[in-house]
Parts: sequence; C-alpha cells; structure tokens
Amino acid sequence: MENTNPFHYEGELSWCPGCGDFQILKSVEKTLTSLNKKPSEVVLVSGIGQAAKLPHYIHANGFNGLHGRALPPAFGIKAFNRDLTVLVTTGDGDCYGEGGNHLIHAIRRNIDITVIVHNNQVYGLTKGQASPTSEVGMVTKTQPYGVVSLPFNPIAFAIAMDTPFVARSYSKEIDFTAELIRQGVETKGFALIDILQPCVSFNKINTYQWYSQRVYKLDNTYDPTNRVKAFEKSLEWGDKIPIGVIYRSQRQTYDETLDRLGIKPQINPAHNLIQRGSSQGVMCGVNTLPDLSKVKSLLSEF
Amino acid sequence: MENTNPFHYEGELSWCPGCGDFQILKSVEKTLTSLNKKPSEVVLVSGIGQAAKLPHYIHANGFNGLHGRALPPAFGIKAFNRDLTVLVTTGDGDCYGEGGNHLIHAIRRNIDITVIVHNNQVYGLTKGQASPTSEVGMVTKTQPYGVVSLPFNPIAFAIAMDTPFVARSYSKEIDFTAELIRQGVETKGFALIDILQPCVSFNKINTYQWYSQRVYKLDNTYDPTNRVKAFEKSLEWGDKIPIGVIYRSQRQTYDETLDRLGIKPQINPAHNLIQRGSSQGVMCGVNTLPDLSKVKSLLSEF
Amino acid sequence: MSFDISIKIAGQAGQGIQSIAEILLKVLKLNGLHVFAYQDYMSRVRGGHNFMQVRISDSPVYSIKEDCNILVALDTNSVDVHRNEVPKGGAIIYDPHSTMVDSPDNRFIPIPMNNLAKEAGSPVLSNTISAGSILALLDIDKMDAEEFIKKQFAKKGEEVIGKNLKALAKGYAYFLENFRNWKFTDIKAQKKNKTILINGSEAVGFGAIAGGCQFIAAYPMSPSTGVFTYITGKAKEFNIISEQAEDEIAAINMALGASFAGARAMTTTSGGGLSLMAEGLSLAGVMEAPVVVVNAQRPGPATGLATRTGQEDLEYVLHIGHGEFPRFIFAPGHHEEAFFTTIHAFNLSDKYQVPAFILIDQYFADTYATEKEFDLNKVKAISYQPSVVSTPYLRYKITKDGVSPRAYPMQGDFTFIADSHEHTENGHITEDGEVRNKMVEKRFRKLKGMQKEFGKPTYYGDKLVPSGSEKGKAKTVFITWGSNYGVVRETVDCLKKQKRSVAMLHFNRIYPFPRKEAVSLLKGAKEIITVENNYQGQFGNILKAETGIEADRKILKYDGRPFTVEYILKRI
Amino acid sequence: MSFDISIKIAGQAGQGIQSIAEILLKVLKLNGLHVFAYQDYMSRVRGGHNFMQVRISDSPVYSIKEDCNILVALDTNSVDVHRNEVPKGGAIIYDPHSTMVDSPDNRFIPIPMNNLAKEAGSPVLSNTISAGSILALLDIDKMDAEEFIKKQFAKKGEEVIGKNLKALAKGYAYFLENFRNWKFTDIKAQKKNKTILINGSEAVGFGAIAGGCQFIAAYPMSPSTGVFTYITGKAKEFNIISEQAEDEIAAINMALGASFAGARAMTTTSGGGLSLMAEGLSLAGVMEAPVVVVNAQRPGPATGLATRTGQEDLEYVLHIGHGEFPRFIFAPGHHEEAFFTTIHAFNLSDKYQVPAFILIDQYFADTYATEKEFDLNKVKAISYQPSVVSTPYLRYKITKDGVSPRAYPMQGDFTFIADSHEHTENGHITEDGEVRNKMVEKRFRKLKGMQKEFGKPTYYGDKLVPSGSEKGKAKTVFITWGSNYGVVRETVDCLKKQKRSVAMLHFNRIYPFPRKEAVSLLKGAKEIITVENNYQGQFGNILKAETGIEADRKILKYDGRPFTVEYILKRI
Ligand SMILES: Cc1ncc(C[n+]2csc(CCOP(=O)(O)OP(=O)(O)O)c2C)c(N)n1
Ligand SMILES: Cc1ncc(C[n+]2csc(CCOP(=O)(O)OP(=O)(O)O)c2C)c(N)n1
Ligand code: SF4
Ligand code: SF4
Ligand SMILES: [Mg+2]
Ligand SMILES: [Mg+2]
Repeated sequence: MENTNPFHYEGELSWCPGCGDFQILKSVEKTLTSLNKKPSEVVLVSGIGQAAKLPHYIHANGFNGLHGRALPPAFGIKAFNRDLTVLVTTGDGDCYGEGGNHLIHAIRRNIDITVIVHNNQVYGLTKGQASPTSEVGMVTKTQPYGVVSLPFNPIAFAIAMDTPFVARSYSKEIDFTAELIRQGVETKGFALIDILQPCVSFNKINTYQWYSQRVYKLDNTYDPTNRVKAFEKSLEWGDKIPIGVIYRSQRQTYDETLDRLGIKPQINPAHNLIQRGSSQGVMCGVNTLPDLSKVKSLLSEF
Repeated sequence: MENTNPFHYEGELSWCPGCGDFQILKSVEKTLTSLNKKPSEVVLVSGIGQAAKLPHYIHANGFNGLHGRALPPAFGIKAFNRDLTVLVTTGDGDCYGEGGNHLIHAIRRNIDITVIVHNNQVYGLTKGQASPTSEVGMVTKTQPYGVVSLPFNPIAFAIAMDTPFVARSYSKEIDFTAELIRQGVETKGFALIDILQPCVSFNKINTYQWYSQRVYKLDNTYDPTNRVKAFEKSLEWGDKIPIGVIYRSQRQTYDETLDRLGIKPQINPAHNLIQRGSSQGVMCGVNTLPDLSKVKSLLSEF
Repeated sequence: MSFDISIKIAGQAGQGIQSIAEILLKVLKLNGLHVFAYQDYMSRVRGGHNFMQVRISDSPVYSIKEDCNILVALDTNSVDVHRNEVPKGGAIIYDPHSTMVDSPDNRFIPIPMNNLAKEAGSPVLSNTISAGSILALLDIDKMDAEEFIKKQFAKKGEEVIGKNLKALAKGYAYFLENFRNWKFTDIKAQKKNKTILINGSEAVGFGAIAGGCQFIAAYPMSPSTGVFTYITGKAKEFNIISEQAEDEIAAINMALGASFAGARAMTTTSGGGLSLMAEGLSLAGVMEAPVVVVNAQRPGPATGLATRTGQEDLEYVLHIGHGEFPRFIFAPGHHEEAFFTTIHAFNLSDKYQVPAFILIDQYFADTYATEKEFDLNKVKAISYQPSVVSTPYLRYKITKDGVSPRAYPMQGDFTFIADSHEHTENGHITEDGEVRNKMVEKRFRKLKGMQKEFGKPTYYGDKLVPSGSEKGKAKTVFITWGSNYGVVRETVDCLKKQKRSVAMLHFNRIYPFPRKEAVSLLKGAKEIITVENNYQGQFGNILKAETGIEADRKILKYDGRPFTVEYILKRI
Repeated sequence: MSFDISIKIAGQAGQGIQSIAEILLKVLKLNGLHVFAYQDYMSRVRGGHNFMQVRISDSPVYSIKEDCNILVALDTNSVDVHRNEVPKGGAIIYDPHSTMVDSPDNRFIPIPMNNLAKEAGSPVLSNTISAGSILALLDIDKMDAEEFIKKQFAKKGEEVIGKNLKALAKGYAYFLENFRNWKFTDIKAQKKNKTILINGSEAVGFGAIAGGCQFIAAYPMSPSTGVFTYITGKAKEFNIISEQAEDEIAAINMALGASFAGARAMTTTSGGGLSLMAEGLSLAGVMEAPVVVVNAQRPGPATGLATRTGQEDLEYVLHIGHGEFPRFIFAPGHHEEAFFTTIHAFNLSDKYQVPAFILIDQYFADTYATEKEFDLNKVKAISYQPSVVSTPYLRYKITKDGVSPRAYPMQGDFTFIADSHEHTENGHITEDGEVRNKMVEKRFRKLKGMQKEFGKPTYYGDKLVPSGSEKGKAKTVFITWGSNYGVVRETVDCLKKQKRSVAMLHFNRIYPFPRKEAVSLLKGAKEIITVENNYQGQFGNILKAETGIEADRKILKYDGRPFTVEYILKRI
C-alpha cells in the first residue's frame, strides 16, 4: 500500500465531515501517484483557508503561506528550482479575493505551475462570509441584506488573460478532476482549475444537489482552442454548468525564458545531496562565493 | 474666462513637455465643464504616478492617495456621499499593476465612478520600468533582457468582468476622449476608459507616430452591447487598434443597492453648510450622537 | 453564603457548546448573577476540542479559573482532558450512551441527553436537554429559560419553540428525578441586580455605533470579525455603510475615502490584516484623516495561532506605518471601558485628525461578562467642524495646536485636496524644506493636546506610600494593559486577602503615553511586576523608554491562552 | 597645498546634470583625487530644479558642503537660487545666450555652451562642452576625459565619439582662450592612488552579488530602485533570477518562496513598499526563512518627499510584522561598509534563518564617493547546511541555539513543510500550548548567537577617559547611525581642530542592539549628542530603552535634506 501511494498522508484531517475538500484531496493524490514523481520532487503551495490546509494532508513538500499569497512563493519556488513540480491549492477567497492581483500577474508571467481552486463560493474557515464567487442575494453575517456584488467568473477572466490551460471541475467527480489536474500539470505554463466544491457547513445554496443537477461534462465536439468560443462558453452558468477543459492556448513560459537567457536551474552546487541518518545533522558553513574572478571584474568597473 | 471654465487650474504642471498627459488633462477639463457641476461637487481620486498627479491640476476636490490604491478611497467617497461626481485618474502601473485586485472588485461592486487610465505602457514617474501593458521585448533597466510577460489587455479583462462601460481612447484625440469620459460619467455604474498615452521620455516604442498609424475609431456599425463580439473586438491589437466604446451593459449599481436598503446619502445633518469668510474658522464640537432612543434599544438587547 | 462556581462545557466544534452556554448565560444574567465566560476554540469548523468556561458568582467576577466545579462533557475526549480539573464534590455531566467513561466516580452524572432529545422530537435538541439539567443542578428556576427560548426561536415558529420547551423540561426533570439528593451549592438569585450580558466584540461594536460610526469597511479575520458583524447587523437601522472589502488594503483605504467625504469611519482587523493596512495608516498620518482601527490581537508571527489570544502587537502598533506621525492607542481593560473608549476613540480621532487604534485580543473579544448597565447619559459623540473657512480654504492650515479646520466636500462651495505627499497648507504637493518642517512640527504639536485627553491609567488596590516616608511599607505594583485588567485585579484582591500590600496600575491609553501619571503613581513602589501576554515584555519596554522605570519582574505568557489568577500567583 | 573644492551643477531635470557630473567624477577619480558627490532632485522627469554637488580634495571627503566654489548653472533659476552660495573668488559658469544674469560680478564666467555645441555638431553636446570648460577651470588634463568618452560611447559608434571629443576640446579651449588668467586653485593629480568611484546603491548591489545573491524580486520605488537595477544588470552574468513583481507583497513572498527552495534571496524597497511587505516579513519570522531586505528610506508619512532623504523607518523596522520574532537590522555608514555589511547580511540571515534588514536612505543611495578598492579577499559568502538529516526530517527541530537544520527540496529524498501557523518540529500546524512555548523560545534563543556576530559600533575620535578618573576631561560623544557616518566624522575632525575633545560612536548594527559595547564605549562621556535624520530622535529612544542612557542633546533634521558639517556645528 505505502508503495503504491507514497503521497498518502496518515494524520488527522480537520475538515468537516462531508466537505468537498476530501474529494479534491483524493483527486490530487490520484494525480500525483500517476506522475512518476517522488514526494521530494513535488511542492504543494497554499495560502490560508480550508482549501489551503491541503498541503498538510499530502506527503510531499509544502509551503503553507499567507492568506491570498500562494502564487508569489509558488513563482519563487518554481523559478529557482525548475525540476520541482509545483501545485497550488487555494480557495475562492484566497485566490480570487485577497490574492486577485497575483493571479493576474502570475498568468502574465506564465510560470509552469498548476493552480487548483477549491471554489465553494464562500469563506469556509472564517465561518461563512461571502466570497468573490458567492451568488447575488446570499445572506451571511457580513452580508445580512444579501450579497450585491457580481460574482467573479474565473473562467471568463482566465480566458481574457489568455491562460494556457483553463478548466472547471466538480469535486464529486474525483477521477474526472484528477485527469484535469494531470493535464494541468502536463501543460507547459500556467494551468488554472476551478473546482466547484460544496461547503456543507456554510453554503446552503450551492449544495451537492445544486451542483449535481447542473454540471455536465463537455464532450469532444467542444473545441477549447477557439478563444472567442471559449469565452462564450465561459458565460454559461445557471441551469447548466459545463465542466472540463474550457480553454487551451500556448505561449512561451517563464521557465523557457530563463533557459533562453542561460540562467540555469540552480540547486546551489556547493551543497551535496544531504543524507538521511538517524541523528539530526548539525549545520555547517559552505562557501557559496560566486566566481571570484567575475566579482573582481565587477570591481574594475567602478 | 474663469466663468466658462471653473475647473481650470492655474499653477505649474510638472509633466515633461510633449507628454500625452497634457492632452488627457484637457479632455477631463472639457468633460467637467460640460457637466453642469460645480468644482465643489466633483472629486478626482488618484494613486501615485505621472497620471496620478492630475487631481492637482484641476480645480476641484482631490484625493491623491497611495500608489495602486485609487479605487478603494473612490469607493468610500462615492458610497458616503452619492451626490459627488467621482472620477479616478490613474496609470497603467497604478491601476493594472499595484492596484489590480481593487479593479477586479470595484467592478464587481459596480460603484458609480469613472476610471480614466493613462496607459503609456510604461512606469513614467519611476523612470521607465516595464508596466503591465508593456510590449513583449521592451528593454528597460529592470528588464534588460526584454519584457517577457504577456501584456495585460484591460479591455478583454473588463468585458470578462461585465463592466458596464468599457472604452479605449488615444490622448491625442482630445474631443473624442472628452466625449467618452462624458459618457462614462453618465453611465450608471462603473466606467473604465483606457487611454493610450505617449510617454515621450521613456516609451520609445509606443510613440505618437506608432499610435497614430494604428488607431481607428469604431463607427456605428459596431454594436458594443454584444458581449461576445465585444470580446472578439477587444483582441484586436497590432496594425489596427480600435478606439471608442467597446462594451456596454447594465446592472444594479452599488448606489442603487444602498438606496434600496434605505441607507441614505449622508452629509452629517449636524453640520450646517460652512460659510466662506476672510478668517479661518476655528474648530468647534458638534454632537453627532445617533438617535439616543435607538441606542437605548440596543442596550436592552444585551 | 457567597459562591463562586466554574462550569466547563467541552466538546467538538459543531456540537453546540455555544447554544448550551447561551441559554445558561442568559438565565444566570436574568437571575441577577454575575457571570464571566470565555471560549477556547481551535481553528476549525467541525471536530477538534473546544470548551467554554463559565464562572458564576454573587459578586462581580473578572476572570476565568483553571479548574471547574462542573464539567459538561459532550464527547469522550472531553472527559479525558478535563476530569482531573473537577475536584471532589464537583459534577461531571455526560451522556452515557455516547461517551465512554473509565471508572466513573461519584462526580459523574449520566444524563441520556440524546435519548431524551429524541423523545422531545429531535436529536438536535440535546443541547436544550443539557441546559435543562444544568439549571436543575444549579437549582435555578427554569422559567427564565423558557422565556429566553420563546424569544430566541420566535422567528422559527411555534413548533420549534414547543419542542425546545419540552426538551428543557425533560432535561430539568430528568436531573431532579434521578439526582434529587445531589445538593450542589446555594445559588441565590438576585433579581434586583440590573446588568447586561455582553462580550468584548459587542462592547466595541456597540461603542462604535453609539460613537456615531457611519462607515465600516473590513475583511473577515478571527478574532476581529465579531466587531465587524455586530456593527453590520445594525447597519440598516443606524444608516451605516458596511462593506466587506476584497482585502485589508482596500478596507483601510475605503475608510480613508469615506473619512475624506465626512464619515466617521472605521475598520477592524487582526495581525496579518493590520500589517496589510500599514501603508494606509501612514496615509492617514499624512492626510490627517480621522479613522478608528480595531486590532483584535492573536498570537503570531504570521498565521500563528489563529483562534487564540495574545498581546503581541503593542510595540508594532506604536510604530506602524513608514514615516512619523502621531496616533492614539487604546487598550481597554473591560467591556464597559471598551464601550466608552470606543466612543472616545471616535471623538478624539475626529478632534485631532489622527488614527486611533483600539487594541483588543481574542480573549477580550470572545469573553462574555455581566456588567452594570452602561450609563448612556455619559455618552457624547462629538464631531469637530469649522463654521467658517478661509478663501481659499486651507485644509492644512498651520495652527498653534496643530489642528487645522477640517471641512468636507459639498459643505460649501470650496474645494480642497488631501494628498499623500508632503503638502502646502492648501494640500498641493511641495518639496520645499521649510514647508516640510512646518508640516512635520504642526502634526506633532497635536501631541500636547492629545496627552491631556481621555485615558489616564487606572490605579486599583492599596495606596502607595512614598518610599522616603517613615511609614514606608514594601509595596508590590502589578502593571498591565488591555484585557488583563480583570485577572490582575482579582490577583490583587486575592493577595490583599493574604494581607499583602499590593496594587494594580492598568493602562488603557498607551499612546500618547501618560508619562506624568505613570511616574507619580509608581513613586514609592518597592516592586514593580509587569503582566503581559507576550514574550518580549513589550509594555515594559515602552515604560522604560518613556519613564526610565524598569520592572523588577515580568510575568509573561505566550502560549495563546489567557492568564488566570492561579498562573500569576504561582509566579510571584 | 591641500585643497577642498565644492562644485554645484544645477538645472532642470532632463538638462543633463548627470552627464556632466559623470565625466567629471570619472576624470577626478582617474586622477587619484578624492571626491564625494550628492544629487538633490525633485520627483519629476523634466523641469523643476535639481542639482549635483561634487566635493573634491586631496584627502578623503565624507560629506557635502552647503556652499560651493564653483557653480555650473544650466538655467536662469539656478543662478538665482545658488549665486549667494559662491564666495568671492569662486566661479559661476553659465551660458550667456540662454541664461539671464542680473548684474554679473567677476565670479561669472560666460561660456556659450549651446553655440559651441552646435559648432561641434549638435546641441545635445552642450554637456560635454560644460565638462570641458570645468576641467580647464580646474586645470586638469583632458586626456582622461577623452579616454572616458571613448569607452562610454563605444557602443554608439565612431561618429558619436568624434563629436563628443570635439565638444570636449572646444569647451576646454574656449575656457583657456578666454579666461587664461583665471587661476582657480592648485589641484594636484595623485595618479598612484588606487580608488574606486561607487555610489551607495552600487555598493549594496555589488555586496549582494559578492554575497552570493541568487534571487531578487522587487517593485520599483525611489530611492531603492538603484540597488535593484544594479543587480538586475548583472543577473545573466551571475546566474541570478531577477523579477519585477506586480507589487511589494508579491516581491517579498516570491523571495520567501525562492528561499524555501534554497536560494539566497532578497528584495529592495522603500517606505510604502516596506509597509506592504510587513505581513510577509512576519511570515519570514515564523517560517525561519532567510531573506535580505534593503529598505532605502525617504521622508514620510505615505508618499512624503519621494526623492529626498530621511531616517524615519528605524523604530518601525525594529517592530515591523505582527507577532514577535528576531531579526537583524544593519545601517551601514559608508560605501565600503555597505558592501561588506551586505555580504554579512546574507551570511547571517542564512546562518540564523531570520530576515536581515539593510537600512540605507536616498542620501546614501545616490551619493558617489571614491573609496579605496574593496579587499575582495576579505569576502566570504557562507551558506549553512546540515550534512545529514533525521528520519523523518525535522525542519523545525528544537535545538539549544535555536537554529534548526535547514535543507531544501530535492537535496535528498526527504520532504518537509514550511508553515505560517505555529507548528511542530516537522512543520505541521499545531495548537498545543507547550509546543507553542517551545517554538517561541527556540526562535528567540537565536538572539544570543546573533548578538555576538558582525556589527560592533565604530568609535572614532578622542578616547574617553572614565569620568571618575583624575584626568577626566569634558568629552562630547556624537552618536549616530547609517548614512550620517561621514558628516559626523568630519564634524569631529573639525571640532578636534578647534581643540575640542570629541568623538563619534556610529552604529551599523542596530538589532540585536550591541548593548554591552554601547554602555562601555559611552562610559565617561560627559555629553552625548544624537544626530539623526528624523523628528522623533528614534535611535535615541532605542538607546534609552536598551541601555537606560539618555542623550543630552538631539540634533535632528527632517526637511528631506542630508546633514552638513555646517548644520551640526551651528547646533552645538
Ligand atoms: C491577511 C488575512 N486576512 C484574513 C484572514 C482570515 N482568513 C483566513 S481564511 C479566510 C477566507 C478563506 O476563504 P477561502 O479562500 O474561500 O477558503 P475556504 O475556507 O472557503 O476553503 C480568511 C478571510 C487571514 N488569515 N489573513
Ligand atoms: C507602494 C509603492 N510602490 C512603489 C511606488 C513607486 N512608484 C510611484 S509611481 C510608480 C509607477 C507609476 O506608473 P504608472 O502608474 O504607469 O504611472 P505613470 O507614471 O506611467 O503615469 C511607482 C512604481 C510607490 N510610490 N508606492
Ligand atoms: S467549513 Fe465548509 S469548506 Fe470548511 S471544512 Fe467545513 S464544509 Fe469544508
Ligand atoms: S515621464 Fe513620460 S508619462 Fe511622465 S510626464 Fe514625462 S512623458 Fe509624461
Ligand atoms: Mg472558499
Ligand atoms: Mg504608466
């Protein structure tokens, strides 16, 4: 068992029973085991929220940072070590609310990461306030007279931003979601996967039943490479909600640019691979001085 | 003269000679004089940048805040005093860079303001770094190997966000711009006007010549109310660049919601209109206690 | 005759600890008893381990106890965690069908809450069953509970009310029938006592409304959300604009926009959100924009312990925002003080055109206490306005006291500019060194007036005898600030009973620091002990920098939990 | 024989002040002279009034002078503003065709720069004309200037080089022909002197590269942009990832991501941007992530004086970020110190896994100075790594010195989590009070080691005699920090010439505060005077809180301009 699923985490999970997050966790686990990667080669990055707890529940590396700030560290990690597979697990509040600006610019940079948004249309962890995707009219303690702002449409937005891979899924569709995530990871460049996820504690509108009645899978008559058609499709929301790959395009990734410039993937060469041992190693100093002759040549410029 | 243009400011302007900002200033002045409003009924809000200096150059009220943060105070001002006409003058860095998240959510709220973006595709005030709209390949001191991120397309973005009024102009077209701003002000709800503005000091690519050769005005065969077609139009950029109203739609504004809830426009009723005088008035205390019986009824809830 | 009882209700998130406590607290309050209740909860929505501590007495209570006389355990884990906190003679209420108890002794009182709830109509009623049993145990009439239920469920209709009344009666009766001889204590109702039951968030929120708040923008964040939701719930009634911002940067900048337009504006946040507001606070500094900022502290750094308590942001708030500008910092000690402090914060922020901070913390925000009814006649919400403005209007006129006339757009036919740059008297950008100096000095001249305003420290306990004096006795003074008021006060009471000569000096206003008062009140103290919920002894540092006085001892706690009298006593 | 000359080149933004200064400075440096140059500029791209001050001497110079011996006025306004700063015997160079001069006296030297430029081929050459004339006035051979021009315009081709050489010759010749008898001073080249000419931004940027920086993310903001652009310009050569972030929040969080992945990461910013990084800095605190943060100060609050200088962020940086965590704060006094301090900052941030701040300011960043060549053999860029990690790897292992083994992803087959919550040794979220206490204490235990590292204060001047001693003389000690090193040092030199007994104590490291050293070095001082570029005397406050020592006098300046020796002397 342990061999077949090295990414499985054994500890306690703190989500509410019945939460869609469990399903997304399963999908992520499924994808990771299918990738032929070791846990040490994977980093899960998140902000803060229920969704953002996910990196604690996968046996891999994790960076669980600040609310709304998952994308900038994901950029820093991937840019510095391009051999790592970097996934971001984030919430609708984390990614489209507090973190909206980073989403805009991470897509522009086209760094090769996969962003999984647990879109429960509510702030779960802070107990039920409206999120950017909450429906108009939803009543909460901070919107006692009902939400009035137009819900953010992440798919339309991502297409307008020409995101290389844009998909929507539904948490209950575990295999389908896993497959979309796999495609996202395999896409060169930025992949956004918005996953409809019931919050059984706070979202009494967008329930399992609500989603199940509405979602349908796009079939292969649908061509995700046509940007204008994809945009039209992205506006479909109501009685019918399409899930699947909604848009695909291609452009140079940030990683490729670094390659082109000859800025090399760098694990500091002074550091040998570290061994595991029974005792905790002590820290010791290693010289990381850049090429002294090059530094000297800088000096001569002054 | 003073009577015909009460918004005219007489002091020194600190832009570079030849800068497109002078043209935009003229357009704003023209629009304001056409509105039948007094300077005291208008507020210009901005962040920081060359564009953001504009409120100092119009005789009206001004709020010149922080870089990237023009939209939140504009919201606070307009929500609190809905009789004010609120215009935001901002740059491509200010609005699409540092301030990107506020743009997303200000549009969702649909507060009734008009946002004028001086889009010079560069950071002017800080001396020429790339902005979110800079073209790929542009070389600057902070992008010495050329810009690699995809330029932000404000028009496509705004259409994806279902912004009530989305227009593009070119600063040289002073009357045309003034007319667009007027339409923006008259639109109920959020209006975004992206104005192509040559920066003669730092943008050596997108010059007057470059723009003049490319821009063309949309004629009335173009229907800005079709969202999908508008999206298609928004992708046009290169040899031909359309200017004019690109998208229009309608939905409830934030102001209307407040009206519906009965939350009244409020200049504190305890404050009488203040007189002008030759001497500076001294500050004196005025009771602003809310209705005491209502406060007492709250007490009884505990 | 007098009594002092602690109850702990423990279980998982989502099991309804709060519903039980709510009935209980309301009924105790209606009986004129003094209660104090605190909730300890984890950062999760379901599961985990949470508990509510309720202390009941016939005289005012100001803090929680570590142990409890009565434990209501809603799951097996709760029995395991807390059984040792219940002394002999105490009671442990549990449901024998759902909770496993190893070797129950005679403290254990099994109540089949789930079964009784089903009999009453639904398993969700088991909280009402518990409440009934607890009331019976405390020997308190269930009439008030019935009234409360009728009011509470009024909107849900007769059926729900009926079922709950039935459950209450069943819980009550079951206890009496099975444990009739279980005499616990003498709780005497004191119906004449007129108190209110309020938590810290409500006290601040209520103060904001009474202080004339007209605009609030905030972003949810524990433990500050309570203040935001309280005010938002009353927004329509009090004509307040309440907006959930997209982030804290927007929240503070929205508030500053509203302030510019004339609103009494505020925002609420906690640690991480406060950090995001830093630049906006600096903007308030240079624009001289009144704004009230409630920072509900929790342990950091970063996300830290998201639902727990701490006082770690004090020195940070003292210096937050780049550049230099004056500010008010308040840290109320109890709910009544919080109510009035919030009103003062609005008035003073308005009067001096500076940001006013109110520092609370999770412990304070989530603590319920009975307090004597606030005297609303003491409330004055005052706004400061010029009656005449010059031509042209000089928003930033250099004045003797540093305060310039602040008018709003459309109060007349004048215009003005509020600017984030250094500016001239009329608000335009300047780079002139002379003007700059004048503006800096003008802003700081306000400190003189601010120093004289509301916020003298509270002295409690034995009077100090100047140490030079003949009769000089050894005196210990505890210095504290913010939410530790109650626990330190009770510590003083306790030590006085032991005939020790002790006192407390509590600071509600921390900036401008009441230097003179501090120095004169501490004169003659033989031993000074600071009590703070942080690692660095931050208030002690400020005290030293401001007065040169150094504490002899620091009692510090930084595990995310509030102080108790027991904790402090162990350390002196 | 010795000389000390000040030149001011004044005009509008965009008129080429910098081009003139550049030739001048390089030539002076090549002649082995000591120069010090500062630029005073407005927040605009064209127009306004800017000026460059260049001081030249045969011995090291560390500050600027208020007056100047030579004024090069590029417009009429510059003549009006500065003519009174030029004493008799000084020179005022101007173009009689474009600049109006009322009643020129014999200081005025008209040079038809525009006309000569046109003759040389283009009006843009007038800067080169000016340079030529100034060199002639200073009686410095123009050969070095020719070499510089050839190098500078190498990429622009022969034609541009030719025209500039012609312009240089014309400017030189015109002066000699028309003002042959105008003997100004004896400047002696000292070609054997081996110096470098470097500004503060370059010194920090060069230090970062030498310190092994591998990742920089930043957002442009004056006056920090210079450090960012210097490093970015060398990114390809040194395999550094440099990214302009969308905002400062992204910048710090990108750097922390890179740090997690193993990079030596940094960011640069100024006031407002620093504020936006506050939350990320708190994250660095809890994650124990090394990161170097350069904050180039400017006057606030908010946008303040965007292109001017100040030291207003000191206490802010000391406390920035909610919650409590240790940090390093450095404030180098001169360029050589900045270079080495930056290398140390990288090493120490890495060793102790804490953020390291480097505080500079606009004055420091934009100041050019000749310094003796940095001794690169003193450079050591050291990274700290465990050779073995436990199974499972405990990223936050509780250790005696507080430092846990820090390994990166893919250095082995282990995994780990970096978490913003309080966490267990393996990085998972915890709410356990005991673990919390241990983690807080572990983080703060690092202070002991940090205290012993690089950053003792610099003592300069007369030795202090313990005040109890027989020979005790009245001693004045100036205390300062950061960029005021040079001006205070020269003040001391100046007062010593007046036979006053004075010294300077300069702090480069401000946190952990070198308490012991401060106390022992100040023992015996009769008078302590702090010199700071802020209103509140912030360093003085820290000194008092840390040592109890209170300054007798504070010389403060907050008009956005740097100190001068004259300014300080007037105030003692
Ligand atoms: C700066 C900051 N602001 C606010 C919070 C409080 N907070 C934590 S999670 C959260 C919202 C989470 O919503 P979402 O991202 O949708 O995640 P969910 O819990 O719904 O999965 C908020 C507001 C915080 N931790 N930090
Ligand atoms: C928080 C913060 N970061 C950075 C800056 C520095 N800054 C001022 S204006 C500006 C960019 C301006 O670009 P844009 O908005 O396009 O305006 P433009 O000058 O081009 O009109 C920057 C980076 C600042 N003032 N505040
Ligand atoms: S609150 Fe909602 S999103 Fe969070 S764990 Fe519970 S069900 Fe899931
Ligand atoms: S730098 Fe560019 S945008 Fe700024 S004033 Fe000059 S020309 Fe205009
Ligand atoms: Mg959510
Ligand atoms: Mg721009």
